[in-house]
Amino acid sequence: MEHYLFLIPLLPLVAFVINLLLGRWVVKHASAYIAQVAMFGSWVVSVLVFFDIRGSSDKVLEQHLFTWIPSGTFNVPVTLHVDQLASIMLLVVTTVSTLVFVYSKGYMAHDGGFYRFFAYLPLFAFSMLMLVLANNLLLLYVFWEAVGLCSYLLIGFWFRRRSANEAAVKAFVVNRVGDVGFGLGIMLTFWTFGTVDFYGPDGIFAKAANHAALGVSGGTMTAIALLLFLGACGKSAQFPLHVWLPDAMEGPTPVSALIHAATMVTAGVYMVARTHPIYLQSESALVVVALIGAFTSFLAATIALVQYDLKKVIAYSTISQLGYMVFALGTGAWVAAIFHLMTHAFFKGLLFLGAGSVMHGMHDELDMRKMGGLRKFMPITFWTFLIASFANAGLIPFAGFWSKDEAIVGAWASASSVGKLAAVVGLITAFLTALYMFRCVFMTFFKAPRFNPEAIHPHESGAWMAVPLVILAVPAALIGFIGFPPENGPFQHFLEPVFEQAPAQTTHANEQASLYTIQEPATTRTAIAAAQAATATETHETHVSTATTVTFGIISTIIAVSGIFVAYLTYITGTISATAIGARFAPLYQLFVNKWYLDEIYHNYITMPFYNFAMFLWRIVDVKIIDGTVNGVAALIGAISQRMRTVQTGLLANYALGIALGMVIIVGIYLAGFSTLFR
Amino acid sequence: MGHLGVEHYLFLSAILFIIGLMGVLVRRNLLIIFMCVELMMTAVNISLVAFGTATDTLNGQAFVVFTVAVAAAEAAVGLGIILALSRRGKTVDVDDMHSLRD
Amino acid sequence: MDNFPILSTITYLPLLGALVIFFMPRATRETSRLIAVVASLLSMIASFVMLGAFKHNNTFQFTEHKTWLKDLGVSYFMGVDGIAVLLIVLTTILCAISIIYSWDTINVRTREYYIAILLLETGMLGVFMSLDLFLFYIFWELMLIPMALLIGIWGHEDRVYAAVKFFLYTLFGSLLMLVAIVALYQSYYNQTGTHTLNILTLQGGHYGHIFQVWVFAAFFIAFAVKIPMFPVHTWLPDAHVQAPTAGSVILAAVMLKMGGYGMLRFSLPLFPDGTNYWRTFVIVLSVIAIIYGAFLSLVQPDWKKLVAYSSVSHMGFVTLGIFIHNIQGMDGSMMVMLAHGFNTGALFLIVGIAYERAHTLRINAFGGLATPMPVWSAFFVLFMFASIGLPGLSGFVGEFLVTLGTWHYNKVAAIITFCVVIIAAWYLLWLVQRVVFGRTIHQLPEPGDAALTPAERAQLAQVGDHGHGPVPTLISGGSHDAHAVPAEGQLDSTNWPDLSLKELICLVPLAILTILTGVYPKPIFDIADPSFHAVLNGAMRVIGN
Amino acid sequence: MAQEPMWLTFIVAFIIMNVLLVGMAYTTWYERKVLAAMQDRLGPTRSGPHGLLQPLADAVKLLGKEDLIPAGADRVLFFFAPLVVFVAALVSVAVIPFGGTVQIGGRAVNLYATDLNVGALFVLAIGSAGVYGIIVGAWASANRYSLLGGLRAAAQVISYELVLGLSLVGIFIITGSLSLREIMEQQQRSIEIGPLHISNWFILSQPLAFVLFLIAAVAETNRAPFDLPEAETELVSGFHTEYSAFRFSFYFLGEYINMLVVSLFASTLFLGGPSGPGSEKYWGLGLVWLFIKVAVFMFFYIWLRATLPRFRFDQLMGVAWKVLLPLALLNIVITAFIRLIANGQIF
Amino acid sequence: MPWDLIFFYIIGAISVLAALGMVASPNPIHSGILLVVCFLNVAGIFVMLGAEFLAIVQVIVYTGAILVLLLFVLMLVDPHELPSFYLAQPLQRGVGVLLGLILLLEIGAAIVTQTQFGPKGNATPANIAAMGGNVQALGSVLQTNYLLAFEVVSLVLITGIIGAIVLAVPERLGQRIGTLRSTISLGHPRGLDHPAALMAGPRNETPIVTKERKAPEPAAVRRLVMAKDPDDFTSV
Repeated sequence: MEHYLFLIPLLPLVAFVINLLLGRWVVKHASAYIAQVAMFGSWVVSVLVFFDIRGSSDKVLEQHLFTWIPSGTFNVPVTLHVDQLASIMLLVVTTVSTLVFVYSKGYMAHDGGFYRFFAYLPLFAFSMLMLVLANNLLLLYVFWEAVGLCSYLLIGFWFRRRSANEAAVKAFVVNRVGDVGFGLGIMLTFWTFGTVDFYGPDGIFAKAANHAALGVSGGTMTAIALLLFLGACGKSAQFPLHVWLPDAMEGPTPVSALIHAATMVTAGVYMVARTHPIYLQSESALVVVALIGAFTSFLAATIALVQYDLKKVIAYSTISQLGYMVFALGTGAWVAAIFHLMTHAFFKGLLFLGAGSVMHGMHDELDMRKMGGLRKFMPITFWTFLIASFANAGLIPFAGFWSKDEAIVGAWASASSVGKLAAVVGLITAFLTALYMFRCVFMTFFKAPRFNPEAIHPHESGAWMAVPLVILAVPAALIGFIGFPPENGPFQHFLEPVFEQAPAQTTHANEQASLYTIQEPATTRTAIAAAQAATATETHETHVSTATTVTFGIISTIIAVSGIFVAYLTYITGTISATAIGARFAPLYQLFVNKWYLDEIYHNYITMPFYNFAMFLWRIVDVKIIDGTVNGVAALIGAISQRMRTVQTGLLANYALGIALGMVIIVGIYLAGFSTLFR
Repeated sequence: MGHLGVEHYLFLSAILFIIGLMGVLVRRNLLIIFMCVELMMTAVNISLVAFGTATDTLNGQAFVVFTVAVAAAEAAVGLGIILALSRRGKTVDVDDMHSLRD
Repeated sequence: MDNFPILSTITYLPLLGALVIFFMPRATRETSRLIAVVASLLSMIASFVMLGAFKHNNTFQFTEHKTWLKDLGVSYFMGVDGIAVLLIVLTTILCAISIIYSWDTINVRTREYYIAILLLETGMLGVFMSLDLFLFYIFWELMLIPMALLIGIWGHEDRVYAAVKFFLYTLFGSLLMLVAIVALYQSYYNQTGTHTLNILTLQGGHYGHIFQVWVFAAFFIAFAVKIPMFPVHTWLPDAHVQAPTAGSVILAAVMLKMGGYGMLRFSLPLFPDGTNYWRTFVIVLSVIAIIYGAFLSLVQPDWKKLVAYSSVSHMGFVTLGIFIHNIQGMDGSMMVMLAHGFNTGALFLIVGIAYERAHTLRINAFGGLATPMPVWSAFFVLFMFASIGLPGLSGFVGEFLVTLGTWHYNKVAAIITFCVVIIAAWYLLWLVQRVVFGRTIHQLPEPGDAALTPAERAQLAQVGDHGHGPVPTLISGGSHDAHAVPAEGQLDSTNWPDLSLKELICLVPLAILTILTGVYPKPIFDIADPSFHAVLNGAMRVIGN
Repeated sequence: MAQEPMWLTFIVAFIIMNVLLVGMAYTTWYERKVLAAMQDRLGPTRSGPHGLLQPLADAVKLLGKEDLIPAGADRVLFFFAPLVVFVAALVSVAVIPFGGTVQIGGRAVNLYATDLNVGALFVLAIGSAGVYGIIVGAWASANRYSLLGGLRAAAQVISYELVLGLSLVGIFIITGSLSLREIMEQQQRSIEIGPLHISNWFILSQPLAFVLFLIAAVAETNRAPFDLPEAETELVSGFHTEYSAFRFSFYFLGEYINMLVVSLFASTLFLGGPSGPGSEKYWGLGLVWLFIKVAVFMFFYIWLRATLPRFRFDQLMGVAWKVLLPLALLNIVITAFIRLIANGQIF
Repeated sequence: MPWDLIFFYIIGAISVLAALGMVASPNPIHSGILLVVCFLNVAGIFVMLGAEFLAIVQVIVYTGAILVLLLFVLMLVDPHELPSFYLAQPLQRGVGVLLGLILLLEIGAAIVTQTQFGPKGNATPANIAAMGGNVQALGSVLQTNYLLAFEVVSLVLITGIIGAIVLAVPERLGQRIGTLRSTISLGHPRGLDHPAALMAGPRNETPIVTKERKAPEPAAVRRLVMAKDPDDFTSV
């Protein structure tokens, strides 16, 4: 299978090139099909690769394409490397992409820059796939930024909107801040380990493992880990660098669905997961990661609670869920994080697509206060949105419950000091998530419509949009079971080889039936059901006793249900008045509405100082000091020569006098200096 | 009384030279100035010849031949200029001649 | 084939073209530009042939050695190594493109214009090829005059000030260099008794520490002015703003590399002690230059000035790379030089194209050019991302390598240098936002736009929902007459033509090169690496074939 | 050139001076006689036989006349000017050799006052110094006509002095020395051309120089065709218009002495001075020959005065600068070439 | 009795007094003549120094030619044009005198301090006499060591002549001589006595018509006697 690896990224790239160059004149509307076909092809190859890898426990596929930078010892090859983690990511990315491509065909049907959209999307897919396939840190970095480029292009798609473009610039610059951290991390790794390759005997991971032997101090390891994490924060919108994600909603909804929910934002999590051997070497790094993750999830949840813009709510919920994944990573629950990543990709994608179809129906109206009672108008959207909300809230049968619960359990039971704290925060955030998700559901789909029916006629979206919704609903509901029973489900076993040194998981399960839901033909769905049924009972000791998992399961269900109930009380029955609570906790409410004043802080304390310093540099240093001196010297010379002119009086006598004076002086000098007069 | 050494000649030439110089500085009549210049030239000639004979070489005298030639040429041109100046109606007073300045 | 004087052909083809035009007093615009294009294209092709025939080792190849002034020890000694080959190819390509670009943009004194550009090309090529200090200095001065003329005659408003400033700055530097050359010449003579200015033999002499420090300083100032480095850079923005498009393309793309090349060819090999002595000073200056250039580009209201200051920042990377003294730094500096050549050259072409239509360089005079000129905007975005240093395009490789090298030398400098990349992204993206994206005068504000100003909201309301209302009066004071250049507002760019064929011919090769060097820079490394290794460990260079 | 005691030189000099004064007096007589003869009249006859005492009579008249000084005149300069002319004329005779060194009364006596090795130039120098007498005299008499006469004299003398000097260069090239005694001796030697034994006078080898010298000499002494400075018709009597009696006599004497000196100078240079057949043996015969030559020259002066009309001033200047000077230079070049060929330096 | 010393003091005193007289005398002619006296004495000094040729040259060239010319010009300039004797800028002149005195003292000091001379040459009086006197010796030195200088000096003299012609001779006079068709014109005002006879001025100059000629000159402009049209004075 190694030889066909290059096909995965190549197909979207080809689609991008065709659509970009020929899109405007030749291809026009056909560009959608080209993109979709390419994506589907890439999905098929990914599935084949998955099955190939699933075949043997620690099978790794690698394909070297060409050498990129052969500069002395810094040799960067372009090689594709697929292991279990990568194959899962491939599957997630390609699946969601294909669905979003289909959805976008409907959504962007009558938009001016149609071909341009379907050029940028495959470019994004290509970069994301290459990012996942990269076998060394620098290549990862290259496509890390390429993905940032695509998000810039797609956010700023409707370039006539000033806000869209500002959001795009903001996204790119904030990402760039993260990337700088990432870049510096790469440099540090290179100079400490002498190479940027992950795998292989002299790869980073091998050397990291026995870094003490190599004389590399713990501090350096922490520094590398933290720098890389800074990059992850930038990309996965964690606390300091999360400000760009809410603004990214300016872009078209499919973009938000694909990029800002499923794939790009998870790149950070993937990167941390991929480089976990480095993180394992430094406890403090892991603590930081966990704390950031926890805090971000709580922060985002609070803000999401008070948002009225449908897409903004979902965006903040993404940040919150990403927070979960990050603190799962931070506490060593690698597999839980990836599991949550996968489940989140599906139900969050569904949420966004749902929001997209709502927008479509409501003539691009997003303010929930102007919606209501859309249940009757768009049943499919409603039901799929409801399933996704349940999943997001983490209700028992749905995917969200399993992964989120496992993350919390993993955090609770982990050896890391902040594990317990993270778990508690996780639970609180779970409650808030349930609350705001169902606030959003109740406000949009229930109660009486708050828009005037003549102007806006909400209608169910077309087939192109509805079908992907339904398809996505299935994994959103059922994907959780591949991680059942918690801790040693088929999913965990599949990922074991990647994280085998992981302290948390020491079990060694035998192969089990496949565990993936495969879209499209119903037959595949039945295969999944069969797989679940045949959960092998194997003996493996897990440090987490089934008792704790069961208790946590019960706790989180209770929390989820109570969250939904509270939302029901406030928005359906009106027993709790949201405005009253807002009024009582006014300062807190204002804090949340203004997004914890972070945007203002950044603007006033980072952007403006730089801008003013630049203005100072230009106005004062460049114009006044440097140019000033240059022109000053010229003026000075002019002035001096003007004064010298007056010496020429024109009178012959003066000149004669001058000559005589000269004679006197010369003879004087001779006498004083050279003659024997004074000696 | 001491015999006639080279210093005597040098003193004489120095005195004549200074007189010539003072003439140039003091007098305002261009012609007188011209004469004073000639006097200064001769004073220099004396010292040249004096040094020549003191060192028993003829270089001094050869040099004087050339200075005399130059003085003659200078006199010709100088007088020409003075004539041209005075023909333009101006006086020969040195102080009025500053038209070149502005 | 090996003894065919390929180097002289490349150098003197443009000169031949210039002479042909010169000896056709009644040459019309068409004939002279045709000759110029043919001459520069031939020279380019010859340089490609040379590139092909270049063997990847650290020797000087295609050398031509004829004694010129025997008793002065001056010889007509030309040769190229890895570094020079690349820069020569860059020069010929850029010159060809700029000559093609001035196909229809220059229509006053065209004959002299083409003669000046061809002379300039010969001067630059000569600088890269000459291995004899005397010859080097002649070419170094030769290229100065046509450039000053280009700025001085065909420039914009106060071009004379810019030309004079440019001329004086560079002349000041080169005079110091002349003194240094003479000092070197004399000290070598004192040591070995032979008069020579041939670089390879000069490298053999061993010069005292103090001597090296001072002579290095003199050479350094000449190159620093040319690069330009921080304190002596103020001529660059003026020169660029006033220069005609072709002139500023060549100035930016090639002439700024002279300084870097000079350091690699003369300062490092000849004065190792001098280099060590001044290393920290130069590195500090380069880092300042990088930061300073980036910050200043952030606030420039004038488009060309913005790009000029950004090249100050990029060239800071070059000097940083050179003086880091490890292979990554050196390779990085060469990559930055090439990348900067393509990107900034292209950016100036793009600015020139915009100037042809708008006749002003004020950034806020533009806006929403994506609508009337989509292809132009696409190229502009591409080159903007290249010069930001987006991986996959040429800018990134160089900058990353230089920073990587700097990290090895001093962590703080590396961090600062790499952080400047954020500011670079900021000002360039902001530039693109103000110029390309956004709306033209006659376009309606988008209803969904969250950042609408109250005026725009009022106008939107007045237009009403159906969105096809009467064309609104101009909001921001733009005037209908495209040619009248209002001091303030945005120009009416609705009927600005998109890229013409000529402009495409100029931009497409640069785009291809940028992408190529970004994606697959290996050949460049293969060519340049051996020479850099030689420069690094001060190996005695020997003549190849 | 024996070093003789000082007093002997004084005696010889005194004798020469007196001979000169007497000679001058009788030149006036000689001139009036010859002039008259040329104009077919008798000339002075009443004062002594054939008017021989006429000069004495003139002298008495001049001394007797009233000696007046013009009102605006510059008294000091007016007094000194004629003296300068007279003294200058006399002094230049010092270098003219009247013969070699002869034994008189057992003592070697050289028949010349002194022998400067710049003799010839000395005569020229004194001639040019003499000009001052005229100029200052003209200026001092505060009369416009005399001033113009003086200026003309100055211009004339300067121009012709140049020609005079250059024409002699030919001789200096041949003799190689400037001292007149040397030149005289070189002309004693006789050269045999075939049967003839002619003494090697320079007039034979330098004919062009001789002609130029004569013309310049006439102009130098303001005589005959070149007597513009005291052109009677235009300027009354030129620079010495205001001079009367005694002071006028100095000018008058000066002029005639100049004529004598110039003719002596010419005969020494070109006609070998006191040389003539038989002069080697008897120095007296040499003097006689010299006297005859001078007489011939004097006759030539007078003859000129009698026949040629006066030059116009610009013609006078034109002739000097545009005709005589080039010829003199030509002569120098030719003699120099001949001298080089003679020395064998060229072929 | 050291005759040479006595002679030296006499001649020296005369020349110094003459020089002082020349500088101090109000009447330029007197100063001219005093200068002649001074130069003659200097010639005497030259003779005492053994340089007979130079003495003669001094007499012929300086007194014979230059000073004659000078007196020539002095006489041409009407006396009443001469500037008043008394000094225009006393301060400046005062400083001049002071400087002169200081210089005199300095040079005196310099002479007294007896700087050493260069190497003795070989032109001792004995050799000179052997060569036949100062003139021959000087002649030989001039023609050998200083031949180049000799030639160059001739050039200087030629330029002097041309300079004098160009400056002093007004065109009009040139024409009247009839031989000289055109002279180097420095743009001097060109008088025109009768339009027919005289050819037009240099190509680009418009001939001055007779009307102009008769224009009465403003009284303030005082003119040089000689430079005027000689026809006013001589009837020839």
